[in-house]
Amino acid sequence: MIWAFGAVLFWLLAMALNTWLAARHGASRAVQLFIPALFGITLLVLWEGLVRGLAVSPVILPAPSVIAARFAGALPILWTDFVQTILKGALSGYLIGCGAAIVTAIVIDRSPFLQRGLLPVGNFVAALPIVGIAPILVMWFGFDWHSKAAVVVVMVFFPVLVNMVAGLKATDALQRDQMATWSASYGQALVKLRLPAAMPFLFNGLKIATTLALIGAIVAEFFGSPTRGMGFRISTAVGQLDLPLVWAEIAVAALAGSAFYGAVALIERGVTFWHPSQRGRS
Amino acid sequence: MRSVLPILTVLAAILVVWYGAAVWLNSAWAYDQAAREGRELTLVDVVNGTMAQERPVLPVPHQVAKGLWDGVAGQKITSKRSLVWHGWVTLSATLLGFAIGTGLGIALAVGIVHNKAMDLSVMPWAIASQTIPILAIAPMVIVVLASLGVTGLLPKAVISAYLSFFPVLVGMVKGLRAPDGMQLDLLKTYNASSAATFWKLRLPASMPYLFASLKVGIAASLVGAIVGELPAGATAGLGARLLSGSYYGQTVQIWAALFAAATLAAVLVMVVGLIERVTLKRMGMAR
Amino acid sequence: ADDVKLQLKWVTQAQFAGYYVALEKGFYEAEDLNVTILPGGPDIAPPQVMAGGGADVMVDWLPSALAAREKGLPIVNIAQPFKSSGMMLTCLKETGVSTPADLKGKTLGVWFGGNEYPFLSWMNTLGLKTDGTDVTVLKQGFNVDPLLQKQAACISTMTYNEYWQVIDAGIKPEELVTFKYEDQGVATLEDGLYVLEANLADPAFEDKMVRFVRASMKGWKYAEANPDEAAMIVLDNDETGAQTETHQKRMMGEVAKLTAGSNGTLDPVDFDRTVKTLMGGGSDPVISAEPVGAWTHQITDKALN
Amino acid sequence: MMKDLSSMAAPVIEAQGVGLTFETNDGPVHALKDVNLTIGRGDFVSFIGPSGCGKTTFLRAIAALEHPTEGRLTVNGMTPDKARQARAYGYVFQAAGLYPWRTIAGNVKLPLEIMGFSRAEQEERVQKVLSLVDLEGFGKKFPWQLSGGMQQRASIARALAFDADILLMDEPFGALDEIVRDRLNEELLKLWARTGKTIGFVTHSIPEAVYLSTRIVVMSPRPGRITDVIESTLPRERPLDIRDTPEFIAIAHRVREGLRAGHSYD
Amino acid sequence: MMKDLSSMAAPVIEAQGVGLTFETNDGPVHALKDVNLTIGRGDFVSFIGPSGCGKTTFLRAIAALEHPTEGRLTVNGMTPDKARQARAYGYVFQAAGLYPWRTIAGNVKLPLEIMGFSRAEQEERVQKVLSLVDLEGFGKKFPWQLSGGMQQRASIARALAFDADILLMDEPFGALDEIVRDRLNEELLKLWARTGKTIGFVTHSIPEAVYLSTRIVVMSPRPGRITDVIESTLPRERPLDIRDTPEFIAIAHRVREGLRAGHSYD
Ligand SMILES: Nc1ncnc2c1ncn2[C@@H]1O[C@H](COP(=O)(O)OP(=O)(O)OP(=O)(O)O)[C@@H](O)[C@H]1O
Ligand SMILES: Nc1ncnc2c1ncn2[C@@H]1O[C@H](COP(=O)(O)OP(=O)(O)OP(=O)(O)O)[C@@H](O)[C@H]1O
Ligand SMILES: Cc1ncc(C[n+]2csc(CCO)c2C)c(N)n1
Ligand SMILES: [Mg+2]
Ligand SMILES: [Mg+2]
Repeated sequence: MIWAFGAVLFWLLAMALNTWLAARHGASRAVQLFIPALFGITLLVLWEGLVRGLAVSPVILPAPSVIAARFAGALPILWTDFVQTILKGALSGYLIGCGAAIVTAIVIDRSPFLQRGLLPVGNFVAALPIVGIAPILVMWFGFDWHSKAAVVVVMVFFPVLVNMVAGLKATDALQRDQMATWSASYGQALVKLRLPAAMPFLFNGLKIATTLALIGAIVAEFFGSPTRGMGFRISTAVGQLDLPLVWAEIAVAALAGSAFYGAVALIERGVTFWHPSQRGRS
Repeated sequence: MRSVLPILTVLAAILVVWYGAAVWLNSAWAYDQAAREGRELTLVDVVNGTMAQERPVLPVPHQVAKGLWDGVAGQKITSKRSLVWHGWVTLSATLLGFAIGTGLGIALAVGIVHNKAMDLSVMPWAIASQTIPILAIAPMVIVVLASLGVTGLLPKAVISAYLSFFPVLVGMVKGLRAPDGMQLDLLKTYNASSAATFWKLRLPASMPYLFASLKVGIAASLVGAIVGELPAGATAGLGARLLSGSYYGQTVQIWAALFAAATLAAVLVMVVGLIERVTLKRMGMAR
Repeated sequence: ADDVKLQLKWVTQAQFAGYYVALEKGFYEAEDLNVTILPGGPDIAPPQVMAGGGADVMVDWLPSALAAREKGLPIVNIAQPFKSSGMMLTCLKETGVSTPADLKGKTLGVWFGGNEYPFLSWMNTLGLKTDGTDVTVLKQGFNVDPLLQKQAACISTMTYNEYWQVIDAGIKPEELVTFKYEDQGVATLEDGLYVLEANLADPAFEDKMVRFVRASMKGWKYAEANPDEAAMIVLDNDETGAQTETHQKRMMGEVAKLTAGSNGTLDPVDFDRTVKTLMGGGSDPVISAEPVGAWTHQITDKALN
Repeated sequence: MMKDLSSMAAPVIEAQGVGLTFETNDGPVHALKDVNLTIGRGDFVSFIGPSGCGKTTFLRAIAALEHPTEGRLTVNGMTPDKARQARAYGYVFQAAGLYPWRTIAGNVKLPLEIMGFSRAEQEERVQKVLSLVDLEGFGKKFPWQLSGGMQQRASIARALAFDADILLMDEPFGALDEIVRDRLNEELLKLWARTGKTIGFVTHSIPEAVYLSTRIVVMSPRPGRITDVIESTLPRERPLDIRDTPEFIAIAHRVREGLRAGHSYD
Repeated sequence: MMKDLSSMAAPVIEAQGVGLTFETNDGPVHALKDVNLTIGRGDFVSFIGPSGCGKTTFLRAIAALEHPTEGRLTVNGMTPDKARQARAYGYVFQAAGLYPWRTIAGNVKLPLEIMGFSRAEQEERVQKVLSLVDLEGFGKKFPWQLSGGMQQRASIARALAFDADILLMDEPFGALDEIVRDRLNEELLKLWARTGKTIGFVTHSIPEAVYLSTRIVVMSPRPGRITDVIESTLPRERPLDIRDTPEFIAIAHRVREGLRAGHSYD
């Protein structure tokens, strides 16, 4: 019990500190890194404290310290799985899926007919639950990372397509009128106006797609895989009640996912520096 | 209504590709079977053979349609074989989860926009939370909640909420920050309270963003409810149908359940879209 | 009546017919028990459910139960309705497999999650490495597609379930080669009843389990004697509506062969053989030490005598 | 400075050595430098100067929308922030900035809702100010259905709907034709005479500045600073044809000279 | 109509009975009605009229950005759409409308890129027009770092960077002070004299209209129609002090009267 109370106390103190810091020194770069870090540490302390304090069975929820120890002990396994699932499955699927979506958006952009036809059907396909698609794609593309990449392609394609199509329409009337008075060709208006104006929307889609890509690659491994990969490890480790290993893999997923998201957000900041949402925080 | 013809065209194109792919993918099995029985196959035999397999690699559209029809109209809707019954089970968890997720997403967004500490600390962790493979922790969520005495609809709804809160959060944060500098400056000169700024400026300005993310959110809710059904004992619901179809290699059943789920999602998204149009029209924002 | 929650290892099917028969035929009621049967599935780890208090007793395979014990969840086998193992490796003859020696260089589908150890142990005895040099191992999904699509030369099947799916798909028995783990000497105990060790000390719980095991075995013996009726009872209890009558009737017939030799009492010889198999499983054994106190006759002795 | 003495009686806005620098990607931009100015209660002060000289920036600093990086700026003896909390300001921005989801009437009503006027009074005031800017009958339209000048007038109506002590107007009549502009100039003078508000007014029109103001502040660019403050000797009561008097023309001439001096290429 | 005869020689823009109605949710808005006008090659035509009278709409119709619902409108004998494809227009919009992702120089360069000027010529022209509007040194800044008037000047530079036959300008100098405005007026006249462009110019300033134009079109609102077309008798060569001549004042007076007549409340 002392653990639980201690953790809750720590939580309250840390939150108070964070609130104070944000109000006082919110603009400083160090504080902007410190606050989320402290928040994360607080979550971990709370978790550790509650698990210990309430004597939660380790086969239901292991404490962070136990997970960290397992993480350190299983580095080679985690690395193999990371390469298999994230570098091979998720990343290649992400690049293919997003690339195809962008190209498709530009292609159908000229045809309102295709847009009106494709987008509703696309929304329908996007709503197909991954747990239904994954086994089918594993059946089609085999057990190795190719089928995982295929699942990722299916998952990221439509969010990116929808955002890109919306982005290509996002120019305001005045900007379009200017292009019209210069009698810009379709291609010129596309390159000089509509693609730049679409970037904030596109990146919206690309950011959503990062988390989807990870989830897709991992979950697809539940439905058949070689004997490596994060999804493989998670599903087999659950069967062996090796929960610390499960959570170590989850930690890898969360770290890789956040890094992936952060990288895309960084590129976004560079590309759409002019957008009011980016200008506010320079 | 102008969309009917384009949609039909696209659908027709998909059907053609689908039939073609089905013949191509299923023919291997037809040839194998013929070889095992020592028969020769003509092209017509192959095509016919690929259209009526028990466990095709890719069922042809009319097989799926028949599966759907049997599931929807061929049963009493209270029957366990009725897709309407399973759809209803999934829908109820979806709606509850959507309500929880939307509420949580909006509440967090409001907090983030108004509180700098929350802004800095919540967002990175909300993003991290979405990179956790839900299928991996769904069983644990179910077990943990069960050990707390929570069973039935709620655990599924919690998983569904977990998936739907994020799009709502992201969209709402963006929407609540959509007002430009001048719009905010105007209220500053009135010394408007942050409550007034919220109700009179931020909230109305966020409406288009809110609805965009609600559409993503409700589809995510449905996926969450289906995922939640897998470890919940795989008893009833479209998720259970998908999984049991998968155990027994009943491809047609999988595809029928898949289409039922996607149709349900499409209907839900359409309902949100309808509410959106009415709301934006009343706000004068639909041009 | 006393409440008992039973967690199954897999979805509702004739593999668990005894329990459904006992429920429907009123055997549990006669013992003053109010039994709830919770179906399982690939995403459910029954020991975890028990640890979370979601179930009083579970059906599990011994490897998985022993692994849980090592991971700090003390569970104990209280009864063993299945005498023999139904797991086997089923191969397409056309891939050139007819004896275990032919497996070299082939791709094999294996169930993981605790069920891979008999396989690894077997490969160990055959001297085949499973890291891709001698055989390529796939984590097989839940159906027999890898065999039908020729993605694997052999896949794991149960005598009572997946094997028949292969047959139903249109492949003739003579086109298949099967290796039963039972025959290869690496069989492990399947489908036993397990409870938490701590609960056994409670006389009220013990009494409840005694009545439960007694009624369950009555159900099993009834199902063996009336396989078709038992299959129909299972079918009625399947909420997904995915099962078919022919498949369940045939499954019941096969399951009856596996339960046939058991009155519910665990045979320590079988237990020791399982442990030997598990500890011989190559480089990364599921259990590292000889388990102690992982089974008891405390319940069956009272229930069956 | 002598010319500031006249308003020393009741200083409403006091700037002492105010400077304001924006940090941008390619170095700092000095928008204001060493600005000294005192505005008394009931003054009507016009700001005139080449584009980019910091007029908007100074008005924004008064309203606490920007914060000076140097010097001291007080409003009613308190910081601009405090004054804003006391709801001292009515502000007309350089661009109309109407909320697109509110009708014209709804936009004008907005500050009234925020300041807690009764519903009946809201209605009454909205009608009054809309007719003042000649927009009766357009209350139910949405902003994008109006021409540029009409939007600008709606935004003026919005700032006049409530009774702020200090009215800050950034080129409010820039998009209006001469006739409407004359009429609104007259209305503004009447309002000022009636209410005794303190008004800060940015304009590019020299006649407008001379016609309206008690004092005209001439600014020069890069860095923005005050080059001349001209006290108007015109009477408070000003018919439109005062613009043809020699006195008027003399003041206008001095302003034009001041302005010209601020332009590098002259 | 007699006064149109003068330009009959080479009509560039011809409007015959042009009407334009916007359909809005609460009924149609008649923005233009029965507009007849002929603009000859090399004419400088100003449009003046109360806000909301349809000036912007008419300019947009000439540039094929709106399409008349009635009547006939031709440009160089073809439809406005065809003329646009022939790159006949330079258009300065009422709002600056700079692209936020391009620097000021990049914005000015944009039409040059589109029209396929060589890189060297692009650079040269950008420098020239930026210094024309007094923005040298601001080429590397982004639009949001400039004041309202500076943005407006950048947008003028953009329209002048290439050699369109027809220049359409919608209140281009509205946000500029008198000195800059005078200077740009002079520059515009020089440019016009040098190139013989046909210019359509919307303004709210009567002196500006008189100073610049060969003809002044006075419009009245709801529905927007032409109430008067005034031929300027001023010589083509116009020093700034021509504004003090009796001839100038007489024309200005006539414009003012026409404008006043269009205002209901006079
Ligand atoms: N947010 C900003 N970031 C960087 N520089 C700015 C910013 N706002 C204004 N400036 C610079 O400050 C100077 C003064 O700008 P300000 O808007 O006050 O001019 P102004 O006198 O109102 O001009 P105008 O008559 O054209 O509206 C300009 O040089 C402008 O480029
Ligand atoms: N998109 C539109 N939808 C509906 N009505 C419009 C639209 N655009 C303009 N109008 C209406 O048409 C009329 C003429 O507008 P226009 O913009 O041409 O006026 P203007 O003469 O340019 O005025 P200003 O001097 O204020 O810019 C106005 O009454 C306006 O409300
Ligand atoms: C993830 C996972 N995959 C396969 C099995 C093996 N298995 C045990 S019982 C059963 C049903 C028999 O038809 C099967 C397939 C498992 N336990 N867990
Ligand atoms: Mg300004
Ligand atoms: Mg206009």
